[in-house]
Amino acid sequence: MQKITRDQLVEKAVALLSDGTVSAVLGWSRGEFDYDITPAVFKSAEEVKENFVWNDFCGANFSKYLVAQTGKVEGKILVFLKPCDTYSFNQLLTEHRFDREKVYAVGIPCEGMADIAKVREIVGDGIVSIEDDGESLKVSTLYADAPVLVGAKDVMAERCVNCKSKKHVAFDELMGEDGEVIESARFDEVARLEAMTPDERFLFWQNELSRCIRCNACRDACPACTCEKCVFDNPDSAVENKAPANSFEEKMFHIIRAFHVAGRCTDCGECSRVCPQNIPLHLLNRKFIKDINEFYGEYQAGAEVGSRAPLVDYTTEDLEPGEVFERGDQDA
Amino acid sequence: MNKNFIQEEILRSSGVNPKKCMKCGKCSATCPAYDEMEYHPHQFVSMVENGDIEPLMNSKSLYRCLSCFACIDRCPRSVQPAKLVEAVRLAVVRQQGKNHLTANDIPELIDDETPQQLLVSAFRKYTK
Amino acid sequence: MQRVGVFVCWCGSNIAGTVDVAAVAEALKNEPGVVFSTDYQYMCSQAGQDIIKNAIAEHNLTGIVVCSCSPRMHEATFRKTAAAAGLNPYMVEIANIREQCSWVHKDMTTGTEKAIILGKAAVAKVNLNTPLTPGESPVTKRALVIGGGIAGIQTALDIADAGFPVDIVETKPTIGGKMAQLDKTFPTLDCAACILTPKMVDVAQNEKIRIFSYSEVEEVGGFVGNFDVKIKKKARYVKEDICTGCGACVDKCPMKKNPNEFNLGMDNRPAIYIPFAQAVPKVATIDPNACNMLKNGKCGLCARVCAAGAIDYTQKDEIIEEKYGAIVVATGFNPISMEKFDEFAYNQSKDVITSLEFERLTNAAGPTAGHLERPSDGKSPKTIVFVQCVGSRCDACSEKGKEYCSKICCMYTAKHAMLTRDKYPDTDVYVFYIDVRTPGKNFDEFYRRAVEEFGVKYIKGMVGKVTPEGDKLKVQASDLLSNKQLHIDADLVVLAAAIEPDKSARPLATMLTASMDTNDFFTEAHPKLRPVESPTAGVFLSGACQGPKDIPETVSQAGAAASKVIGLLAKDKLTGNPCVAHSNELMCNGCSSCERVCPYGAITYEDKEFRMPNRTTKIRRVASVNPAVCQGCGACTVACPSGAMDLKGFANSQIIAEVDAICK
Amino acid sequence: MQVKEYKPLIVAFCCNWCSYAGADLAGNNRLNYPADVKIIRVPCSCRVNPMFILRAFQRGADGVIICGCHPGDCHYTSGNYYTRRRMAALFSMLDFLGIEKERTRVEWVSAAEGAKFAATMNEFAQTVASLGENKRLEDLRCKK
Amino acid sequence: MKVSYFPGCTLKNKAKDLDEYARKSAEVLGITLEEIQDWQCCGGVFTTAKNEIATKLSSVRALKDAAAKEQPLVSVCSACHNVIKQTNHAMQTDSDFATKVNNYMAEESLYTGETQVYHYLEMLRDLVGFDALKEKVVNALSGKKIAAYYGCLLLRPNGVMQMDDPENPQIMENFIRAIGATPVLYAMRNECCGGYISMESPDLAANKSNAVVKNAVAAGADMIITACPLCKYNLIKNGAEIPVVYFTEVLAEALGVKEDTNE
Repeated sequence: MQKITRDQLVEKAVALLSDGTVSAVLGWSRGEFDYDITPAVFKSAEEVKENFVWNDFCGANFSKYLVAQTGKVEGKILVFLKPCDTYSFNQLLTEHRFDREKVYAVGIPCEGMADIAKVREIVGDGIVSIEDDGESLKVSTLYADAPVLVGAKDVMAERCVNCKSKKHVAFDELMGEDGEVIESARFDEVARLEAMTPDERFLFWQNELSRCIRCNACRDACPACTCEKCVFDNPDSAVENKAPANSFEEKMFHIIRAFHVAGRCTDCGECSRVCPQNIPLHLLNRKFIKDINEFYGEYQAGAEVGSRAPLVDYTTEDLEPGEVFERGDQDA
Repeated sequence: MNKNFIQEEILRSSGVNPKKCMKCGKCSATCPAYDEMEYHPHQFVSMVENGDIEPLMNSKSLYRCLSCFACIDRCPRSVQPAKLVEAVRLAVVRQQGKNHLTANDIPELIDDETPQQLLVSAFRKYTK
Repeated sequence: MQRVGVFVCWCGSNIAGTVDVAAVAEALKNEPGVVFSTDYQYMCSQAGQDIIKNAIAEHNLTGIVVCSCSPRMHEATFRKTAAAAGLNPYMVEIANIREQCSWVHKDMTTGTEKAIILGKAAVAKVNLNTPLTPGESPVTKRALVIGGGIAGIQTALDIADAGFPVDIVETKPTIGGKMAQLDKTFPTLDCAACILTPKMVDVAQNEKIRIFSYSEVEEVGGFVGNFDVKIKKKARYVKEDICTGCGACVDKCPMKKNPNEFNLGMDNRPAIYIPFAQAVPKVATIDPNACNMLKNGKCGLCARVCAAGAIDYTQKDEIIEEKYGAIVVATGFNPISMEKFDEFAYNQSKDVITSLEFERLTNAAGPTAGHLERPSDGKSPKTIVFVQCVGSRCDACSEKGKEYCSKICCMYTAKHAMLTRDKYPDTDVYVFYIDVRTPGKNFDEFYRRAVEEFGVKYIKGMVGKVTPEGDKLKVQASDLLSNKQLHIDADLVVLAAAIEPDKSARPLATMLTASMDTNDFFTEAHPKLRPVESPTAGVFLSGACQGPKDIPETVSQAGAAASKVIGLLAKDKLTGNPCVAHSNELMCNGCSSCERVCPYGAITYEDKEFRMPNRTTKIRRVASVNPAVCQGCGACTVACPSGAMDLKGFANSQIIAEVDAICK
Repeated sequence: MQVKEYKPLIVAFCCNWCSYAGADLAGNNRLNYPADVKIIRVPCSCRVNPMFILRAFQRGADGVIICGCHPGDCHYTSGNYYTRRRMAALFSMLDFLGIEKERTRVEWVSAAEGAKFAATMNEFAQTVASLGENKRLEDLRCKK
Repeated sequence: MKVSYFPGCTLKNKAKDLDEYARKSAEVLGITLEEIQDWQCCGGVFTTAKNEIATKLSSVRALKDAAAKEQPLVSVCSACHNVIKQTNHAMQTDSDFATKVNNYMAEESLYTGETQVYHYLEMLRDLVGFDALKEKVVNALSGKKIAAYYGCLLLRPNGVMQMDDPENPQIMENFIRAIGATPVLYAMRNECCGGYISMESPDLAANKSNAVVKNAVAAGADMIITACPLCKYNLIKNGAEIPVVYFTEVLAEALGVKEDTNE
């Protein structure tokens, strides 16, 4: 269902490697399963030709990998950025997390990525292989006699259904056509929760967050969580906490994590994508984004390099913390 | 009609906040129709602010505003007095039978050169 | 593990009346680290302090908790006590069991329980205290004053008077500023030049003061006590030390028709010029945009007539680097442009002028030698209309003027009106006002004299339109009190233009990391209690750069700024507050979040090389806090997502220990 | 079995320059407020890390209040403006997670407002008491 | 290029020449004025009241028509331009008003102020360019001292009209320069001629118009140009001692198409 093909991307990567523009390529490679795509660094044209993967499961946002990889690679590194990735890319530049000169960014269009959980909901467990079949995915499972055809649109990840932008805000080169910022319905779910009673909300989150196993996947995939050392790993922080001991701990972890990325989170949705427990973590980030938009004016992290994140900014006319709820009461 | 109701209605339909006025009088200083008016632009502002609207509604001053918008542009406080005059005028002409000009009056008032624009404008300002 | 001593004060019955002090001392004995605990009637007394000192020695105490009155009362006392006994003063914590316990609670049980908890929190905190030493930094005993108007002049003179060297940087070829352009000063009507020029001469002759005229501040580095400043001395093509200011070159220069800035373009000056007779330094300057020699190498007349041989067409801009202990900003103000207010026909008629232009027109050294003449035809005006508040007090959305009151206009307009009536009694003088604001010593009396003795016609209302027609200015205005629209045929219209900070202030504020308000006035460290200090340590404010001000106010603020500078320069070393932020560079991401919230510009970044596994290294950008500049608010610690930034004396771990102790 | 009267535990973070001094003034004027309020001194309200607040709840606090200088009066010029934004966002998030919004508050108390300090604490303690024990954010391990 | 064109009632009757000159001149300048189909009266005066809806609908229809063609909307008459531009601004900025209008019109597509509204003078300045206009001039009006009379409606309220500095406008003066004549500056050029008050209070209108003409004459003008039929009427009716003509007339003259028009 992607408009751009693997062959085009491989051709581009090989060309840039061969003419010396870049000395490495950050791309997707096959993991254990067809839907289990893993980021990889390719150092040669041969590696690219052999192992580079591009399909509906290539959701990984590579911006974050630049922080580590730009320090490791001699010369430039090629990175393929989907529109949503470019926002993270800019945000990391704003925070001086990597050297722009060491990156050759190629913007690529994205038609939305698939969510394996949604595929499973339709075909069940035991997926053996998935083939892209144009508008649909052909899924073979251990338990079904014949492959099942699944509509690509039907299994599109939530973050892609509610895609906020098809526009690339950063790139050295663009493949395919650039899109526009989209008026998405991404805050609807937040609004739905806001409309609930506190008791209902508490139950909702208790149910969601209690599933957390503190695997830290959300943190490790998040392009805003690039700290050299996370406070939760730091014995001097007094909140060091490697694994949850009870229901409070993961709540604290997720609140603090969301707070730490508030104003910096580009809403790329990686946290929810990688969560093995399918916790809708992105809703916490979106709550902050929605609040910030409503309290302090529209702000999209990463839309511009160098913009000042709302929580490290202020005006003398800002609303009071108490007024936050008065607004809410009026709405209700 | 209730005095407060009219005041509110006028403030709402005009979108003007008379409290912003610092009583400098530049609106009246700039007004081309000043001498024809019983109540002047700055008085519209303060009288509406005070809810003293009845005299304004009965005054011919309503029909002397030329909609030249000079008071709007020159007001240092962005009060927009012309919008208040307009709102009070509408509050009057929207009442039954309160048209200030009727078609019957026209023939006497025009000449061969009168542009259509004049008739349209006058009707817009003087009638419902 | 610390060895903590706990000292519970009775404060007579102030504490002991509601808190069982012995029980508190007893309960705290069992807290971790506590090796000694006692109570006494008055801990702050000499005897009480001796108990502490002895206990430190006897029990080898490494930390002290005093349960007593507010730390705002006696924290300093007990720190000194500890220091006297050889303990680091920052190993002392106070549990406030008087103001926040015994005085607000009534019964003994409640009071005692709470006192114990507060004590526990203090013990938990002191267990994590580390000895802190205030940073010391040397002080460069030289001050920089930016701006050579009356504010800068007064500040420099006062600092020099205390024996410290001062440099003045002035962008114009001469010091003197706006005051040099004024005619008389309110409310005493003494002539501005008569009181200003002696001060200018004092500056020139003062051995402690150097003047960098025709110069600009290019770069500021460093911090309080240790600023490194680069000053660009623009080429004036005249050797300053040789020029005698005789003026022969000025007379001979053939390029005579250049607008004279000093007279606001109302007359002309040659390409080589001395702004005015009493200029300091009295040195000629060549305008490179007007000089034929500099533009196309033809002329050289001034060099030929200069007996001293001071002309140097090859002169280049020069960069001077100097160290300073303190910087005073005195960049002053300008009237705003009247471009957007053409209902007053400023751009259409030469006879519509600003008040500053009026000053020049009435100044004996001005373009008309002090005779009040219309700029258009030189006739003496018979009817003059003054318009107040042009561009002041505007609504924020009007996009035309300033929101604030410019403060000085009411008084100078009264002065202009009065002086005109005094000198030309047959002139009709109208002043259109919105409010007449005259708070100040002898100010309202002055304004009343203008009305009562001199017959100035004050009209409550505003001018709406000025129409130049023939040789008249038709003024259409409102008279609100008689409810009339007035039509006055005037000969001269004078606009009291709003004033705004000089355009150089904004880039300067960036260089100094000093904060500004939305109008580009410098912000003071505290609006009431620290009005002449910028929040940035070592940067002080003098004059209208901080807000609209008249001369008396400017001079008093200039003196105040000078005294603050003297207080700073008198120190050999600056002792900082040791409770400052510091960044753990191993954890710092270099993301700049902390820098953005720091009100003092105390945080800078550097690229540092770090060892990585397998003998590799990596260069990372990390924050470092200048302890001399940091004031210890802690805003950065919360902005820092990685927790690399922490605050000494109020560390994350210490506050969390208090929370834990309280919530146990 | 003895029924223990429920007393809410309230942690108040007070900035050193205004609110802590305001609390001292309340003391000087002998203005009563519940002993359940325990004050922690911080240099500025902007020193209060959301972690401190969550930690307090975790360890059993029933309410957390942050007091700072009035906006515009911050000793450090802008600290409380950051507090205002951070806490507006944080409290809204806690509410989003179903934590009763009445348990958290920011109040500006100047050094002259001893009476306001006492009144605020009385009122806040009462509000929190009416909500009952904090059950939604506590760490059960820490409860004895 | 093609633009949508809203002539307005007067241009079809008493001010036919204003219209004709405008069309001929535009042709020379490479601009096709496509008259809006079935346009209706602009409304004459913009009613500033937020709750006045019906009288603004015809403007919205014209705007919508241009939007459908993705063309800018150009008008010549100052009054039409003022009403259309203010209506468009209200559609852009007052969502309450826009919603009511859209509900009232009950059409499939919504309109929220997308159309770019130009006065003919703005079209000359921004779409043609005064330099390009200058090149097309065949009959430079050199030696003519022309006073531009803006009146009220082109410039005010400036927050909406955004044509030029409302107190010191230059657009007509630059236009005069472009056609080879000399502009005459005078302060009354942005003051009111009396407008529709000439219906009820001819004395006041005379008063206002005279002040304008007198000021222009004192400044040395030998001709006044205007974009407004009502201004022209008031100035002439009250005995202007110098000719008062539409700016399109001198434009057509300079471009050498004035005579064709009269045929």
